[in-house]
Amino acid sequence: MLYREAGQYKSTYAADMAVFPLREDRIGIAVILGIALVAVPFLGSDFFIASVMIPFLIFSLAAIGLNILTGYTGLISLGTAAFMGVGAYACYKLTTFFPNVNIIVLILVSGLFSAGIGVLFGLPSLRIKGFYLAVATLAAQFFLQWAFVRVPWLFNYNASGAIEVPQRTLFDIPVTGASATPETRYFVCLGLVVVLTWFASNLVHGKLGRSWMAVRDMDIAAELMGIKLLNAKLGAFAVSSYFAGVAGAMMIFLWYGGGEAADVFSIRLSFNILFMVIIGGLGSLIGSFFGAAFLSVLPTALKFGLPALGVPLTGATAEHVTFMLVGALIIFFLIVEPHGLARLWQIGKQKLRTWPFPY
Amino acid sequence: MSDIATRPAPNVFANPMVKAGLIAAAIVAAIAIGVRLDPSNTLYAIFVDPFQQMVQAPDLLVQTIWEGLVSGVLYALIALGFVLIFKASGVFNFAQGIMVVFAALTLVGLYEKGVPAFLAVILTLGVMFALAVTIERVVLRPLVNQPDIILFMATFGITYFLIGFGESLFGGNPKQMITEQLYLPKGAIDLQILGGLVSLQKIDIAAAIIASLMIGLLALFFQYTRIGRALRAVADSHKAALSVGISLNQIWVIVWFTAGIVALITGIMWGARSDVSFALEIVALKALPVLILGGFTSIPGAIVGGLIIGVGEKLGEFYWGPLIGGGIESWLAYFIALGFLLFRPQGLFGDKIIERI
Amino acid sequence: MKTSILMKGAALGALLASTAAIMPASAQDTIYFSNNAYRTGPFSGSGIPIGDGMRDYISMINERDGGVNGVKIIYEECETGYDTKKSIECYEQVKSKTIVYSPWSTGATLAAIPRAHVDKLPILSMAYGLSASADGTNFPWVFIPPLTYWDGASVMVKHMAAELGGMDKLKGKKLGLIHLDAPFGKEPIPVLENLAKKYGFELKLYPVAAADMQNQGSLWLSIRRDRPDFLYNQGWGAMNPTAVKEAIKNNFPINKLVGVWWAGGDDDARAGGAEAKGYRSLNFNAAGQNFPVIQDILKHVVEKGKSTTPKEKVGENLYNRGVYNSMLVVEAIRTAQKLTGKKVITPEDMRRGLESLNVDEARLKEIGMAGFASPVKITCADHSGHHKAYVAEWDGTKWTQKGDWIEPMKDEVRPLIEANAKDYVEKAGNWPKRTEPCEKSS
Amino acid sequence: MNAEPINVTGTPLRDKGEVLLSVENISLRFGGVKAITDVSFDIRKGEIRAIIGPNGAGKTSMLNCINGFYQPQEGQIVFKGERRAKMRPHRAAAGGIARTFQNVALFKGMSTLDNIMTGRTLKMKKGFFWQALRHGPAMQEEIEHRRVVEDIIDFLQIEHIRKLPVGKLPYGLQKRVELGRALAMEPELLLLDEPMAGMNLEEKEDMCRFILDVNNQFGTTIALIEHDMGVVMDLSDRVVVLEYGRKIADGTPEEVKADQRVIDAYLGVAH
Repeated sequence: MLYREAGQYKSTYAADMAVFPLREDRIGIAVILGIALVAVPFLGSDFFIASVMIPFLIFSLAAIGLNILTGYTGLISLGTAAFMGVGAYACYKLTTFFPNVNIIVLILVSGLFSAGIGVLFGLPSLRIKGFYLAVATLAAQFFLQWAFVRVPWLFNYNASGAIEVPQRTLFDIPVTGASATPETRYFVCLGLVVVLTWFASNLVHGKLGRSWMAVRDMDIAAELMGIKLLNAKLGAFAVSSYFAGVAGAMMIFLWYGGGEAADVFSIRLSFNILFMVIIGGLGSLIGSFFGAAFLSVLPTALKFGLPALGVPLTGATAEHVTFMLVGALIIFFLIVEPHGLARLWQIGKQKLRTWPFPY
Repeated sequence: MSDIATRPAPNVFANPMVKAGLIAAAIVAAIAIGVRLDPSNTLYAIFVDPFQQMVQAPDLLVQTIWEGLVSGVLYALIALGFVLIFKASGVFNFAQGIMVVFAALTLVGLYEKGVPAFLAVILTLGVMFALAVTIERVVLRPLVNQPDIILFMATFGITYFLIGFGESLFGGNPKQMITEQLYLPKGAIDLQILGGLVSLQKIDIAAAIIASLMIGLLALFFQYTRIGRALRAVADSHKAALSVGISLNQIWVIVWFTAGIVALITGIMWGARSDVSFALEIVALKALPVLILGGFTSIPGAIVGGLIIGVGEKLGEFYWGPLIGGGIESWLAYFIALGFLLFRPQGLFGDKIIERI
Repeated sequence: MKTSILMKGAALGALLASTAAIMPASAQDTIYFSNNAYRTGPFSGSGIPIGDGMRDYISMINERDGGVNGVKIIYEECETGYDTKKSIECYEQVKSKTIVYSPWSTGATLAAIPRAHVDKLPILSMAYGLSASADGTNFPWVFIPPLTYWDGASVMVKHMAAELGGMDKLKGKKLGLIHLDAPFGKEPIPVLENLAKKYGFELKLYPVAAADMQNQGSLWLSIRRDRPDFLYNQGWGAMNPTAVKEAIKNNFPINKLVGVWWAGGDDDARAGGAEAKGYRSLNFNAAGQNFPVIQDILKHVVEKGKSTTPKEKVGENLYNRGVYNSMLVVEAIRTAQKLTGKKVITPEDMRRGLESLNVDEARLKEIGMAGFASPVKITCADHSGHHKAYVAEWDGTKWTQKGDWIEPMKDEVRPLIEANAKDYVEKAGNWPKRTEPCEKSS
Repeated sequence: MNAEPINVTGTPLRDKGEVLLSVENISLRFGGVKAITDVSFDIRKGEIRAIIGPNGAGKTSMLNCINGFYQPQEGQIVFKGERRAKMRPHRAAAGGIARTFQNVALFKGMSTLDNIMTGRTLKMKKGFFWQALRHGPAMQEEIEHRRVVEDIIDFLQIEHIRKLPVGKLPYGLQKRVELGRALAMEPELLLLDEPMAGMNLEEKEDMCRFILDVNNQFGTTIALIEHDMGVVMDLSDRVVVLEYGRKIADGTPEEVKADQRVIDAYLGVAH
């Protein structure tokens, strides 16, 4: 009885078209935002914020990006990590060229470069589909990874061959660099993720989103409806890569704080993000968050949580168990609910909506 | 799946864009090369010098092609595992790479635990069979009739599980393949030809022979046995196969087991060349461009595709790689496949598919 | 999303809060040392022996001596699988507890360096990591003894000259560098380029992509074509055994192939079988069991069943290197205790201890390591010491020392280190200025 | 009628003079297989034109040619006085040709509402950035089109399934949604490929009524393929008969019904 739509009449189309038409949902979102804004930074330990929440937010953003491509438009990509890398390197170059421009602006702009590269590597999608396209995106993955190592200009000819994140401030508070506190970095991540998720939600609920889904569900019919496949597919690649690029820049600048990016943006990461999207639910933004939580938080929780709970696991065994468990859970979820955690969530909500009178 | 589609009429609007993209990529590559070199020499270095080298040192050319063929055979073997499973169950088995590692690791691990080499081979086959049965029971059967992408994802799950499982059983450190114990030849045959030395490793020759034998056997198996015919029926249509009373579950176990055998042989051959370690899993990704070239359902396609990719990337790396600093082998195969795909989207041996609505 | 996130968050929060509570608190008489181990993943081949050596040495100190000056060391491993993301997680997890951070990968070191300068946690990256961090003035919290990759490259050139019969013989020769196509692999390039110019030899690069570590066919064809006189292998993981095998296959004289110290695993050489006899690798610790320290480990730890290390693996090259690494930690603790007069030291004290570390021949003998390693001395300005290395040769079953210990070309390396440290600090913007005073004794 | 409510009470328009579309000597081959051979006919403004023929006669291929999905090797199509050489489907759509499909080609993962909204794609002009904000002009536009779509939903009496994903709807309703999606494009020419296939009698009657209403009230020209001869004879103004890719008859239902070749074709007389 707590959660239902009875009695909530929508008198305008605008109200009916809202992303969260139910009052309870809106309250829920507000509560989540409240927790994210207040409870997490004030109650969470540094480790929780830096190693659980920040990665979770960044992976969520990357997963949203890939979900736009794979979940909404039906194009499989195994090159997400490379596009994230483009964002990270673009951001590094931008901070070098424009040391006085606000770092958040630069992070947002660096996504544009990634979008451009994404469109370039998205061109084959006009001719090929399905697994063939997935293999084509591997070309992007391996080529870009090679380029990150091989073009010293990208990492400013640093002897370390890696991105060395400089310190940048926002209102005199360090945001990047080592002296930025986890809380600051977390707030910046949270802000970016919330705003970009809002954009993503708007896009998928609008004309472009409908075109993407139409292409996914039946591209031929979509074309006959007047949807330009070229625009829809490349648009999806652009938006998706933009999100990936921003996530990549955030990963290096707000989480890793520098490092060997060619190793960070490896094929493994591409796979991981794809898993997040599938486990979370294809074609669901909320699912992207679920998937990211599942695959980025779960291993950390297993590794550090189990010993804390008294389960005797040495580092190596924990690692093996994590691999097996993640593998088994992927299969388990696919069997139980192939549409991902998001669908489970929906079913749960549906049950709640009719509770306690299901008929 | 084979949802790769072309229109009878050319895709006029897409084509110029694709071409523009290709041209743009080519220009980028040319600029990258040009920066590294004296601009006036760029064309020479790309179009003249490599061929001069080929003519001047034909022994190296022969050796390069041989190396390409050998790695091509190994790519083809991995691709073969993919094709078998794809043909019969429509599953794009991402776990084939890890199955190669897992099979080889089991073999070596058992041997290290004191099992005689050939008994270890037999036991490993047993393990692969058990794996096939388990996968069928635990993964495929509950997921029957799900969309392809779901099954594809499930094989990711298998991959992860096998990594953790294999490592916890045998440890993740690289191990040596027990080549001698399996009576695989060692050493090389050195041929003094073409004014130089061409050295053919016996193990590579053995790999080629074993691969051909296996492909021959598979062909016979598909052609002349009842199960083989059933497999082909399933490949053509699941429903048709069901309606003539073939048990899908049985078929799946058989193909996954066959793919397991192929994986073991691949693992032995790769292991003999370098080492048995989880790093092989990434080499296994090279089978994907091979599949693109050969088509997902064609065994001859996998072979020919493997050889083309193998030779192509070796020649590319050896003669053109140095122009841009080398190491291009990591992505060249994918670009070869991609370039090919743009002009023949259905692969070498695939049929043109007419889209209907 | 609401309940789920909330619950997850709450559960995790509880989990993580309890982690901190349950962890054995560094009580009065213990010192906590966490090591990033990589016993899993593609590089576990070297991670396992290194981890074993590190753990067993500390256990031995605890068992035999009852700790360092009576203070037991709690040794724990944080498993990374050689993955940078997990290494960073480990850093965040242990930073408030461990006295020194032991990153064990280039990526992890690079990510930790800026953090450590804020968190004031010393990093001990033994002969890996960021070469420029040997500059103690700019990197007061990072230590990279006994030598850097750049020193290693110069030792390689000296070795090549010795084999050829003098530095003047280098002219016109060809040195090939096989390297992992990643920052780690590319480390030696600047030094080798300088030296090539100076001594007139030619440098050829052979990059191996991480994905192609086991697929080096065309690279070795290029080597056959170019016919380099020597090969230096800055390799890692599965790349090393493959390189050894390929060298044999391609009839490259195996004793002209010299690996960096990380290419000197017993398994790396063993892969080549009998024909790998003669494969060489730079080294800064001795292999084998014929040292009092190793005998003590066998006696107090392994034979008492207090270790998972199989007896025959004790004394392998990488195992001994782990022992060496732990020795540095223990000696630094000892030094810090002496400097501060405290028994239980803090990371700050540990930094001072590392900075004043001076393990001379006499001390090596005392701890049963005479001939095991060359003396190590770290100073306020020089956080590496640029100590000697030697060339080890595989005799078919074990690593043996080939020739004398070789002094790196410090005069070549040091300016590069200082220039790069300066560059790093400048690019970082607002890099903390060193405020830590130098010890008077050092 | 751009963005205005549909003229539900409008008077029937049946101006049958002007040719809207003419097909001239079309031939289409797939490899060696001839799907259509030298077929010509025209469609006049406001009429209901049926294309009939036995299975494999090339009817669907004909529709595919008309809306640019297939490109015939020979012949041309003149639409609204304009010769169409190498048309792309989305251009045909922009020119005012909408269609439904033999096997329902709805977007299965989307709701009824979203499916019909896709029909408005071409009419929505607001750019990417407004869409990303989903406020102001983009929202107004969205609401405007929503209004049109709601009118169509009312017209087709599918209010109750508005928010349901179409993949789970019964076949008859799916066909109706598909018609709605085509109507949302406000086409000048509506191509219907077997709109009544697989329906029961009641559903067929409903569908007939919708087709006639569309033709009457909105003046939309309709070309349809249908197997049910009763429906064809009742609905259509003129009929074209194809067999083995060739035109064998063309005329009013009565004329066609009397044509010997048509009778032969349908009764399966050997050639």
